[in-house]
Amino acid sequence: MTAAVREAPKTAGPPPGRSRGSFRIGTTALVYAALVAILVVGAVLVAADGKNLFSTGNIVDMLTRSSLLGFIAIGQTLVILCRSLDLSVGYVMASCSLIAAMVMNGSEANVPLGIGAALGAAAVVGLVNGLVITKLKVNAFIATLGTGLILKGWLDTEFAGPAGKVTASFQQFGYTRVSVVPLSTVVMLVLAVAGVLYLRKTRGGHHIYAVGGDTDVARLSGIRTDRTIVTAHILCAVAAGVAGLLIAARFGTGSALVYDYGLDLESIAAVVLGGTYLMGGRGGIAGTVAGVMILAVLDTVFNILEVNPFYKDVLRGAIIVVAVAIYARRQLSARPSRVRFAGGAS
Amino acid sequence: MTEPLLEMTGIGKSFLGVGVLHGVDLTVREGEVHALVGENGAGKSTLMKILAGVHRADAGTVALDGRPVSFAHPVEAQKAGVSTVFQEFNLLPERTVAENVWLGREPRRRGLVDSRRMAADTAALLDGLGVTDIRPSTRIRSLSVARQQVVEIVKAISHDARIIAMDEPTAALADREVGLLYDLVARLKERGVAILYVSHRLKEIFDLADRITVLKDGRLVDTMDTAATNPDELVKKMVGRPISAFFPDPLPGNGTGEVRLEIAGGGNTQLDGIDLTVHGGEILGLGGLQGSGRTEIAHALFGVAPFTRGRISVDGKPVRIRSPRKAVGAGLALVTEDRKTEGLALNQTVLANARLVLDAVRPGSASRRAKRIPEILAALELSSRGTGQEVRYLSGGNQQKVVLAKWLATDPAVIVLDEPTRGIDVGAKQAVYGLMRRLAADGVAIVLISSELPELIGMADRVCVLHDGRIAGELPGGSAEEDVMALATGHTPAAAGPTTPQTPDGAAKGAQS
Amino acid sequence: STDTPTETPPGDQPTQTADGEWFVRADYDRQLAQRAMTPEGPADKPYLQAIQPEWIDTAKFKKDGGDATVCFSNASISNPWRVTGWITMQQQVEVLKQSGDIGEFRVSDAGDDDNKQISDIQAFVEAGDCDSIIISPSTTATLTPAVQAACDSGVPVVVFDRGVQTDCAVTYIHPIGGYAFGADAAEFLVKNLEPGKKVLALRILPGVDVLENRWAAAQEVFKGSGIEVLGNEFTGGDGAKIKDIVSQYLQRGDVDGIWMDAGDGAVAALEAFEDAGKPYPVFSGEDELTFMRKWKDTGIKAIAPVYSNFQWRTPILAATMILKGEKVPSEWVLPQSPITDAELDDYLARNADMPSLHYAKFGGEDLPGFPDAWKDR
Amino acid sequence: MSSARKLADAGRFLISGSGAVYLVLIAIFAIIFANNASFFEPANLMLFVKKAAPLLILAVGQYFVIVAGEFDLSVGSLVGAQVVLAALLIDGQESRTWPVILLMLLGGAAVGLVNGLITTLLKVPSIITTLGMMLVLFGAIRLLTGGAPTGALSEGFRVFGRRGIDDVPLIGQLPWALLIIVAVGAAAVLLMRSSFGRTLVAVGDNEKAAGFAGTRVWWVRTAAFVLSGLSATVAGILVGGFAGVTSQVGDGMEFVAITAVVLGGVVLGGGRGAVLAAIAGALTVESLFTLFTQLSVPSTIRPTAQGLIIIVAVAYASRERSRRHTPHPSPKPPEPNRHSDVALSKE
Ligand SMILES: Nc1ncnc2c1ncn2[C@@H]1O[C@H](COP(=O)(O)OP(=O)(O)OP(=O)(O)O)[C@@H](O)[C@H]1O
Ligand SMILES: Nc1ncnc2c1ncn2[C@@H]1O[C@H](COP(=O)(O)OP(=O)(O)OP(=O)(O)O)[C@@H](O)[C@H]1O
Ligand SMILES: O[C@@H]1[C@@H](O)[C@H](O)OC[C@H]1O
Ligand SMILES: [Mg+2]
Ligand SMILES: [Mg+2]
Repeated sequence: MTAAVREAPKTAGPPPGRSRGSFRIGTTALVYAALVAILVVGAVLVAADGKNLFSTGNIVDMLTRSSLLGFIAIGQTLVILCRSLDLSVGYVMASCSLIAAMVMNGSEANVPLGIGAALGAAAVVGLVNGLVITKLKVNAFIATLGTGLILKGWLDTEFAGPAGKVTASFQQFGYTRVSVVPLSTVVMLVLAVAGVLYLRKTRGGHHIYAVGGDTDVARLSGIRTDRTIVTAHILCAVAAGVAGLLIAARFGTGSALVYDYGLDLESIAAVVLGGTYLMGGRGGIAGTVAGVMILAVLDTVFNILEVNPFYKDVLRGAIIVVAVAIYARRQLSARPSRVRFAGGAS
Repeated sequence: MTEPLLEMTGIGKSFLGVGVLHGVDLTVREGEVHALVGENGAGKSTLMKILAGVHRADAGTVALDGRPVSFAHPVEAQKAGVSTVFQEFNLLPERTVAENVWLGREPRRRGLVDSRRMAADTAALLDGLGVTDIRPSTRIRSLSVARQQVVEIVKAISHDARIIAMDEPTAALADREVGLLYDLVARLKERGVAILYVSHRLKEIFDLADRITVLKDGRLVDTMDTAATNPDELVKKMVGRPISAFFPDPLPGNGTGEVRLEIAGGGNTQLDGIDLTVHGGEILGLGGLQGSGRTEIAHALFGVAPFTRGRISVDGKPVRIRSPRKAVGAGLALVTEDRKTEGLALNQTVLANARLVLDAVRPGSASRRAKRIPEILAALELSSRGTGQEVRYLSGGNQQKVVLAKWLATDPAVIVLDEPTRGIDVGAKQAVYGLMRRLAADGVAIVLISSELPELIGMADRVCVLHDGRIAGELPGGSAEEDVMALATGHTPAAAGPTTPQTPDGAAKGAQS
Repeated sequence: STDTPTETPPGDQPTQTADGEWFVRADYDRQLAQRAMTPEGPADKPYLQAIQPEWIDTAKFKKDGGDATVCFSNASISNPWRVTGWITMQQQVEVLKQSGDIGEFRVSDAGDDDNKQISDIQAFVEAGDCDSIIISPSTTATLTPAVQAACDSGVPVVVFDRGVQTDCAVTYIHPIGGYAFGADAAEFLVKNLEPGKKVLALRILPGVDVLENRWAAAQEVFKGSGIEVLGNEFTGGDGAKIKDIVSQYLQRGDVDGIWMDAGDGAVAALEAFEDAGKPYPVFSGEDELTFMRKWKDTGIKAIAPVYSNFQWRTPILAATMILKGEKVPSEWVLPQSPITDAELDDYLARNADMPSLHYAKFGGEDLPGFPDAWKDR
Repeated sequence: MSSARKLADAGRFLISGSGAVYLVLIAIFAIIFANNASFFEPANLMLFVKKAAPLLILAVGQYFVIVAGEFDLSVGSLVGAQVVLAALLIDGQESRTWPVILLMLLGGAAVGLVNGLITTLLKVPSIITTLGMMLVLFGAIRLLTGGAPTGALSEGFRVFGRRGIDDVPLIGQLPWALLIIVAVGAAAVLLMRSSFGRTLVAVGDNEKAAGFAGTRVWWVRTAAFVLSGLSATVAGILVGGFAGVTSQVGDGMEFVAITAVVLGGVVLGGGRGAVLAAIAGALTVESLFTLFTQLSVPSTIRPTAQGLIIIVAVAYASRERSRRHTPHPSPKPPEPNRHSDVALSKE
């Protein structure tokens, strides 16, 4: 109750139970601490099972699992930072895998075209999402759910199964490794770094934080808030498109059914696990990458320990909540920073 | 006499068909401080927002240097040299000072944001204004209200503004900190910058303004030289009727009944050794600088950040107040410092807000008790389109009346008013003062927290002054402002020299929270 | 380094014609013919029988000393059919552990996520200590590269249920197939309904090849039979959707027959008739018990096409045979025959204490765990 | 002429933002009618009610949570878990019907309580809390049943979703589902008029102000989640009754419910919207699904139509809303006019 009163109202302003210290560094550090903790615990459990979590195979496994979600979560971070969200990513991913595979249709010559077509299509969906949200003033949750459904109908109608065929060279994207690091992970990390730079070093990036922090302030400062949100959604969709390319590379073909993988909600979970504030304006991609890794590590550990698939769901759900609760705890305990007199009765 | 820099003529504006401005004329000259005054809802902010390009006027023209202009967006206005410090804060709490100042105009090198230069330029601006203790890399949310106000102004001048419009820049500041603003205004004048200054504080207006324009009900009443007028005349023009005595005299029955609120040795992380007693029918004033802990006392008393030491008793009964709910139960009421974030559910109706406490704490009898609300609102002379109107459409003063009604509906034994007249007009202030007297007459114990010394001294029977979380001393009502300031700044009354609010160093000290 | 499969999958997809239609005449004809053939193998062990087997030598995979590490990449256990089969498989494993043939049985479940299953398979290959890899692919085309990679690693690979587009696996185990399933159902309806009668098709979801084949075959059978197909609706197997859709068709006229591509939710469909006070339709479901019991109670005219659930035993047995160097069929086609009125009572008796959503032809009666393992799963 | 004015008012309300949902609803029913008048025969309507009932109930629960400024993504799995659990525990035995129903209600309340406490006391965003709960319930129930539902519901249990009072003049059968909706709907409306309802909305609008006014914000929000959990339970009882047990029961219902509530003009983020409108939203969604089957729209393309309609309807509503709050009504408000919303929302 008391805590509730301390909280800021959801209109503008700082988030509930914020600390007065510098947030982003703090939390990102915490997220990586959590990642390390989970790695350690996982390694111990795996060792107890007579196996090695850090065997080449398992490292490759962890990294591979992280890249697909990674692409989507990086994009999701951008939209969440400007107080939006995207539930259509799964459908975008599916569509792009199909478009890429069909345009390539097995011929090396068409690879660039295939990639371009897929990402172009993704950008268009992102544009539509952005415009529906900004111009038609439809809440992002509904808007992206809607565009997702629209794509689903198209996919179900047009593709009663996998379609198209990528080339041998393109499949490298899904299978090549630089020692233990899969190419897809390298690309994911490159995208992450690019994202971090975008947020830190470009006006567009700064404006994303402004719009997420307080749209009115941003607008009064001459920021084209609509354009910022639209851009974020385009980038998010394109990131999902890259995920679609990875799917195509892994499958050798495009598949509609991948929209059922639940990456929409999982990516949001990853972003929040990464310490980004759901109401926008605070957080970043560095944290998201850690959030993604946490989920990937869990996946691999569960796999090695052959945890019952249903038990997996229970654990994943519980761990996500607990982790986020821990961040929140920490933020609460961090206030008020100003202490004049030692507390406690006397 | 310099020729007008800004000329607004025949400005008209209506919202939803309701006229808010009617043919208002306003001229501002280079290097002058031009005060814009009027009651709540007179149209001051609207006029400023038209100048700033937030609203577009329905009628009339705006001319800069004789050239007609029409700003479609604040940024256009800024490019033309017109900057505005809006009534509401326009900073991003999660971003740094520099990022806020240059928001939307981040300097770039080879396409990328040049953080270093951003910081340097900000530092330069701060120096230029003699502000020494704000770092460009500080996050806004860790700054006190006063410093945030300074950042707002730095942001405004960073556009090389020729006109800076300030809408109630001191509303959130304690008198002590106003000095810092006075200083800024002086420096800007030197640079030949014209300042359009909206305030409800007559003292400031007469301290700062060269000329004063009075609005009433969206119409121009008069524009006059400050030298040629005086507070009484000004108030008369604003309110349209003479204000007999600004602070109403105590009513029969005011004064001291038996003790209703007693705090003994109250303390927590922000406060220590707080001893207070308030009698029925008495108004106890709490003075002090920004950050001195007045709001903390209110919060502690109300269970938001409870006392961890000491005892509280209401009407002789010891009470343990761990939450606002308990506080209300114990017969306390708190009119919070910040209407919008702590006082009102802006999307709800006047009635819904007015009965919120009843609904929250006395669900059983809420509907019955709520029947009194219309008459309470009437007594407060609320002007709204009925109790069904959403409160966010009301002007500041009227919103405050809704907050008051909400608490009066609970018949409190003790009512704590934290900055009750912040940003409301003389008319509304009078209403609030009158109300306080009537409540006192009914035997309610009142604690008044105010940063406006005249108000504090004029209304309180006793004034307790806080300094850094402790009670520095107590003074009788009607004491001299100097004595209060002395205690507030830590001097003893004896040693209290002429600490006038204006001194920058004093200001710096005063703002240390 | 790279994990890329040596040869990329063939573009043309056996189960799917170029234009994305799920009908390949040759496969269709073969499957329909196979229904009539008598399989080789022990009569009392359908899970060891094989239709038109082409026995291949597996000597090169021979591994002495038993205690083999068998790795199984499962698409999912996300529907009752797979849950039942999975239990049967585990029971079979127990037997072979007792006999010392299998030392460790390593499993990863992809939860219907093709990409995850590819990683799972890669992980097995990376681990390098699997003596044999069994794969139940989630989707035919998409899993092909991963299966290829598994084959390339040199361990014997066994694929079952849904197929892949490479024959690199030592053996591909499956019942006759989706065409047969769909045809059994459709033919029954055609036989029991005069021309002009109306049939409603209820389907789970689009894009799953085994299911698409079933529908493709049905269309082929209905074609020119004079049966009018009122429509085909995707229900996700959700009873509420099924009941609502059927009810609405009933509002607008009679429905004389129901065709389903999988039994899940058959009962809900029948209830729609009851609640609408309409006579029961001629019905084709699956050998799932709630349906079969309802069938018994109501005495409707029905058939239970079967997608032999006992196939889940075979891969384990096949894997051990291969590791013993015994011959196995390169494509192991298991028998698949629908349950008819005549056999209904028999199968209900045999599964008397089995729970709902259990599959009658699970073929585990002779396993030690029977009946408890299936009864309280 | 007062009746004429009433009519005009009704018209104005319908084209207003909050009326949009009713407009869509009427339109859909009109098309259904034109296409198949027999749909409006009492028996068929009653059947529609039975089908729609669960979502309507779910929408009521989701409304409480949304108007308080939160989300409940766990209701879909909760419905599923409840039905499957009921089958497991009842196992076809009539005598167990009522005890199990009681147990389900307790369970639903408990789930809501956990959601609420984690969200309010541990400060976990409700999207995450309830997403976690969704996963936990999904897995837990399958762990319990070994992957696929076992047991069976009793006839007595299924009565509520499937049967009704027979031989009622005119309509023939009066479904229990209908009575339950009416009861729940009425209760919800009264609740929203009560002090609790008012504080609930206030909390959604400005929790800080509500807190200063003495509201136990954590408790009010938690109560909203409990109500959501209970309504999911009732929804479960109705679905299970209507169609029996299948392993997919409840799948994706959470999104449909949220969509329905938003269609009803309830604002995500809290503080605005009426519970009746939320119910109307749910009715709209269900009638839309019916429309698709009636027009025999190919199953695969339905999501596309659904998506388009949702977006258009919500866009229309929000356009009308911002219109009523924007000083200068103009189809495409220029930049500055949107500021006046700014000025307002802050003033
Ligand atoms: N965006 C708006 N939409 C509708 N009415 C508005 C809007 N902005 C202001 N008003 C109304 O216009 C009138 C003038 O408001 P304004 O804020 O200009 O008064 P003010 O002089 O600044 O009052 P205060 O001293 O309280 O700030 C008030 O009645 C207010 O309710
Ligand atoms: N540096 C700080 N750290 C923690 N909380 C602070 C800080 N500065 C202000 N606050 C909080 O902000 C609110 C404003 O109160 P403040 O500190 O200004 O004391 P005050 O005497 O009430 O001053 P004023 O009444 O002029 O605002 C209080 O609730 C206080 O707890
Ligand atoms: O998993 C599939 C199952 O759902 C269906 O019923 O039969 C074929 C299987 O491949
Ligand atoms: Mg104003
Ligand atoms: Mg204060």
